[in-house]
Amino acid sequence: MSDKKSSVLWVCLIILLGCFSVMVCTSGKTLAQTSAPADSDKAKFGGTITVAWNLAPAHLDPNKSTGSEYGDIGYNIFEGLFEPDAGQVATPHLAESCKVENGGKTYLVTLRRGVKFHNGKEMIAEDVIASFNRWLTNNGGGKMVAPYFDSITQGAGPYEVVIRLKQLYAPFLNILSSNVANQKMFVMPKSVVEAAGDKPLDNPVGTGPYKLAGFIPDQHAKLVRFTEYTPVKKPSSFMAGERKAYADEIVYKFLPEEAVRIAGVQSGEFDFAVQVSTDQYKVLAGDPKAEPLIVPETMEHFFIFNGAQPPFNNIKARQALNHCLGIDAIAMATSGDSKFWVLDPSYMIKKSAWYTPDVGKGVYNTPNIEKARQLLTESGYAGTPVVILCSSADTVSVQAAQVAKAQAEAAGFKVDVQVYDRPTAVGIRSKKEGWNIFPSGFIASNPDPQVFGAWMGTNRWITNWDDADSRKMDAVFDRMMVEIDPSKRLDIVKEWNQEIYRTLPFIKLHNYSILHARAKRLQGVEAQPRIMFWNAWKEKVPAS
Amino acid sequence: MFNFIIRRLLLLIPVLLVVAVIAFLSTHIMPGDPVIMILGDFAPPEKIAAMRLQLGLDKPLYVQFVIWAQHILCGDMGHSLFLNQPVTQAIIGRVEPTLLLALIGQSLGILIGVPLGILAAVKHRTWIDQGSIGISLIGISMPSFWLALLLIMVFSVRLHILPSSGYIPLAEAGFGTIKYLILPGVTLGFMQSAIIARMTRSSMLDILNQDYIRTARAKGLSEKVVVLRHALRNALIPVVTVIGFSMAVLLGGTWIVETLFNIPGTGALAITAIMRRDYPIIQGSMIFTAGIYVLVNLLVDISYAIINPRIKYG
Amino acid sequence: MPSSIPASSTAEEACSLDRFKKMIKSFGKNRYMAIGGTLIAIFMSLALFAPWLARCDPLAIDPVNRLHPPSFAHWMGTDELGRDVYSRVVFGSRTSIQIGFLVVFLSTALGLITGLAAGYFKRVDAIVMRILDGLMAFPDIIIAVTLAAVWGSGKLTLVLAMVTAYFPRMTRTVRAAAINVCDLEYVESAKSIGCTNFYIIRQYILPNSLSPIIVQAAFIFAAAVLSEAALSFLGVGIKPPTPSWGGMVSQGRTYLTIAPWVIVFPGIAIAMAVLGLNLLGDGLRDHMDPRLQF
Amino acid sequence: MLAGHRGDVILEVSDLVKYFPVTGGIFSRTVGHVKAVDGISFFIGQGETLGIVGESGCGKSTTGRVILRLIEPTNGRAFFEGQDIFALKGEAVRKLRRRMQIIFQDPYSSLNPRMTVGDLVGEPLKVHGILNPSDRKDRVHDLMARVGLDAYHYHKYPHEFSGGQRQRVGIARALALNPGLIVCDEPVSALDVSIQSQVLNLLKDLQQEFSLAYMFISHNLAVVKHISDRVMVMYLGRIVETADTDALFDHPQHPYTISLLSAIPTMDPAVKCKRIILTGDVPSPVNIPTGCRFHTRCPYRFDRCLIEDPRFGDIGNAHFVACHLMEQRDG
Repeated sequence: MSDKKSSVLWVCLIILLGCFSVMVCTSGKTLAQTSAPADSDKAKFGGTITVAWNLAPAHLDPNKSTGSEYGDIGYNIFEGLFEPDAGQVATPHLAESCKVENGGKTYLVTLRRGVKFHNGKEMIAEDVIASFNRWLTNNGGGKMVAPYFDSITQGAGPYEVVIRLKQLYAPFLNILSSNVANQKMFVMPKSVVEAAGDKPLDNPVGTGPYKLAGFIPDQHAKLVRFTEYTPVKKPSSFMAGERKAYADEIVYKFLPEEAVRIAGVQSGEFDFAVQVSTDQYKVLAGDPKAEPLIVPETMEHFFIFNGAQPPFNNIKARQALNHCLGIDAIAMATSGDSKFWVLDPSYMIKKSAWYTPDVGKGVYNTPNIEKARQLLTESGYAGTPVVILCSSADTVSVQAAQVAKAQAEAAGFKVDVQVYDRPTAVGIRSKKEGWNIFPSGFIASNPDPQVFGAWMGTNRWITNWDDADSRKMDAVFDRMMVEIDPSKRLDIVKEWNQEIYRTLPFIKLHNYSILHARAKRLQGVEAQPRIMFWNAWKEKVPAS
Repeated sequence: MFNFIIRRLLLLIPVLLVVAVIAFLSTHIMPGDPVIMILGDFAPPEKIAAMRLQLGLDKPLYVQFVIWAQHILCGDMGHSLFLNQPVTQAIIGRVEPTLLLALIGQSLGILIGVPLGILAAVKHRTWIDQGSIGISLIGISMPSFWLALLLIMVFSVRLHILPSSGYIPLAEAGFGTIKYLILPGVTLGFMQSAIIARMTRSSMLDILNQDYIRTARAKGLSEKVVVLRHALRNALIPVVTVIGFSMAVLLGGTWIVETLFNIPGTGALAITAIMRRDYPIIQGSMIFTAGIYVLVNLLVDISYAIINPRIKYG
Repeated sequence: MPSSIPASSTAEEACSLDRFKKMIKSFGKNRYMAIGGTLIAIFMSLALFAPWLARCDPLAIDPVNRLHPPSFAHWMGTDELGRDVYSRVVFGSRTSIQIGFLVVFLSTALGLITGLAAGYFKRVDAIVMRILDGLMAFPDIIIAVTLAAVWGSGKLTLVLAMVTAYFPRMTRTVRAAAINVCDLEYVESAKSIGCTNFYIIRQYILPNSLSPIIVQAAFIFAAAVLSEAALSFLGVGIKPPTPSWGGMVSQGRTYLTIAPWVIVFPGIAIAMAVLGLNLLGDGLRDHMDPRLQF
Repeated sequence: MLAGHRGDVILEVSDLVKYFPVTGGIFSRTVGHVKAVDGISFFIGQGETLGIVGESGCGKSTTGRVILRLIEPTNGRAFFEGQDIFALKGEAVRKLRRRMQIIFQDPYSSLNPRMTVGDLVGEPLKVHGILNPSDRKDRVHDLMARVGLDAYHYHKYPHEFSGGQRQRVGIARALALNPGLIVCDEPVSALDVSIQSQVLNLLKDLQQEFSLAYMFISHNLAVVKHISDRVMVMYLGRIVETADTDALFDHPQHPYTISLLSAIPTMDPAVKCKRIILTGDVPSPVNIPTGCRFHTRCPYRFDRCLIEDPRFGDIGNAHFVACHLMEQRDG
């Protein structure tokens, strides 16, 4: 094959290689540059912060969905009576103060005065009561509280609310202020609440530093500064404290494709891009206009067993699988460089009051093929393939499942990794058969052990686990729920976590960091499990 | 001809009805539940049940079908489960960017593809031919998301000439809208030109070897006249088929390009609807695409008659 | 007279042998076909002898060595799970080529039957084309997701979904070409000597409509390999650990800037396979058209 | 039925009608007809050549194709070798093709470009299952030799030939099945003048050798004069005049025939001829004029022509004319 005739091949090859070299070139090029600190507070005001968001909500009513995308934008618009600070402690926010009486069963909440809603009206007790009642029946957090709840009434005057519980309920304030799964009780005007009823809000109105100016599903949400906002006069800490709306506008754009989010930050069109792969760290660190923002160890990954089906209705099989797993390898495969993950047996993060670092000894990350084989034989495993069910959108789970497959098969398991689009995966998961393991990530920075995602009690959520062990754990859990003495409660939490490690209804893997991309000119965004843009400002680019 | 068109348009009705029925059945056979998609992963079971009741998804399939069919026959395609919008409105609102994108992509494809194909056929077995085959093969074999990302890298990230994504409607931005459509348009146009160039070349070669072309050449007509007047017209039939078909595909929406560039078109709408099991939108999109196909096919058939007078429709 | 047919076999054999020799000869002359054939042969043998050609297990995970650039140990580098890209490309040829050819074969067969029938018999035309109008409304992804629900996801689902989505294109192409050919005088001439409809379709319409069909078939091959990528990514395609070029390209796109080799090599494999098939198609087309013989 | 009927008739056609429906409206109702052939009767004798002349669109090609059943007739009867050919169905139609063949006008487009000459000539034998392959090959070689093609042409493709050679292939193909009648649809009009006579002579020789009857359709009067025994002139789907070749060319009677003949350039200035230059276009075959359908262009028309359709009458010596002038002169 000589001369001209093979030139087609060459033309193709050359063009292909040309393309790649352009790609590689565009990816390289480093230009170190440090950003100058902002001069004065005044200079921080103005401008539009454009944010590339990964998931698109259908509406902006946090009460009507547990999806994080439904709440994240809402945090700018709505505020809670209490907000969590950096240590996940519920701090009064729209509330001025809170008195606990009646041995912990009555909460007397005094509201801040002069707080305006976006519709211009002042927030008073009836708004809080209406919001609370809607929250109770519509919100997942409200559902948790409902069994313990008795009544909510106006106290002395329009700035006081009294909440009575039927029995002691330790997590109450933590759930009210929770930053997980949109559990927080947001305060909205009574008229808005009544207009919406049990349907999603048409017209999101809150007290927050930004108000909604436009929302087109699947495209963007536009927020503008609420000029009559009345901030809390305390230093800012995570969601609590003072919120300053520096930017005139915040525009959230919904972009599911990671590469496009990053490209937008690099090109200067976006100021921030959420949730990019940790592998992109080097690219961002090397870009003169962008900067990586790591939120350390904020997520934890789990393998949830289907306790209704063999082999994992047998504790031996669960233990066998546990001894198959080398979690370092899984962490490395899913999160890359070790600066993005950590192995930690506790179900709560270090900063939390409920941190239990000394549980899981001899269980957590103890790969031992021999032991696994032996346990597997004892369990009477019949050799039917174990189905690890994944949603294709969740790359961490898909990759973790593939590593686990290799590890488990070495010990004699047969593993079938099944990846489906999210609705199909969720559909299969909601049934008692058809799957054995569901890998899932949860936010580790929880306000309360009750909110811990992987555990919801006997036969709850997806574990389908119902035996003597599970009921024993229910009992421990119930004790923990009503124990309001923090140190006694921590002991129960430890006991409960130990119990989990003994019975293994799920296996905890690693904690991992989340990487976001920030444009260098955007300052003041905190590396927190929730990304917020109040207190953030854009540097003015000097005309040059 | 007029009656032919009217007749074909009337035929549209049964086609759309069949499509609608298949659309209904296939969406409901699809696994996955819109309710969980709406309420999120950790929604309690009683909330899920309540939502199913509210959306009428608890009823047996045949009952849902009857209700749905009644609405469809009244021209009501329903209300999106997610978008707080009637289906018709949701789709119509997405047509503008898709239409513009299709037009830009297709015109680029034709402007590049047809001349390239003719050139390749005329210069058969020379380096020009080989080069154009090479380019068009790259166009075919390169995944569109790949090309799209490459264009973004070069024109947005490196050169800062064009926006990497987004869309502003004509009514707001006027001519400025084009800015947002260049990169996605080029992505589509490159693929289209590859397809069109290959089809043109192939069909042109066929025609150029026909005897009447030899006769025309023998008559001493200039090569330009032979190629452009005698050959091209006849070579266009299969090309028009390809153009017509791909136009229908483009108008139905190209979800990869639309998703990548965050263009709110019909393709992106359909794909997000599938990914969320927004049944009414999926069904509406299918009916919409079917309508587009039938209309485009009709146009293709009409253009056959114009290009090739031997084909007559009565 | 028809009774004398058995005596013919030797003559026929001699004739076919003759033709075969001619084909081999023209294969040598026709460089498109030679290059295309060689490329396809390479990929076929890649698929056939994958276990011997691959350097390691394509599924072996080695997270410590993830995203390593090409080196002597890993000729094409490693992917996000530390798997050897070269071995995955080699094994991926099995999935991708299988899917590509199955889809091309089935959709061409279906497209030929329906397209020829529609192009030749006016009465069939109206019915077939209206049904296809309806069918074409369904994007392959919807078909794939629906089929996956009924049969579970996998290769067969993928192939059937793509065939349903692509064969109408083939039908349209075949029909257009057939209508064009049907108008030519030699078809009337065939009728006038008493050829049956089936004979005319087989001997006249089909051979004279071949070139757009071959071009379209090559398109469908490319489209099948690529849309396997898209569908895999949406979770209705090949199950993840199994390597496939499309899947590798689509899953690797996150690493486009940081580890281009993850996507470049399967990308080149796709391009080369598509190129090979197209060249082979062009060659075949030239070979079958006596007017283009040298 | 027809005067001058000779004993050995191979094809007899009576009242042949072919209307092509013109559809319209949304539901394709027939709104009119193209009256391509509107009630014609004629016969062809064994071994005879009947020339059919007329302007394009007069229905001459349609007539040839209807006889071959390539187009279905609307009405009328036709007997070929005593067989009612319009009553034949399916397989019987195919059988009919063994005795009746056609040579097409354009040798460029009437041969399948993907078949070799050998295959093309042998194809009729093959599809009718005649002869085994080796005998067939011999027969094809015979046929090729007979039409003046060389043996080495066997493996060549049509595009490698000149027009005249291709037409020889077409002729060989038509001859392969030993037909009794060949419809020659303008067989030489696409050829160079120098080749035309070669092909015409070949056709004449073959006629002698195989005792063929020809229906020779042409608009070229010189060619028709050269080859035909009898000539039939058609205008707008009707026969206007039929006569033996000499009679027709020497004493044309119908104004239309006269106008056609007067258009032939003649070498002999002594030959006097009533020159008629026709004005206007041929009327549309959808809206055929009332009365004599030629009246719109006829220089001799009178009142009666506008109302009454002229009878197709014999004026002696099997010379038939459809014109009121003849009737007046006669009676």
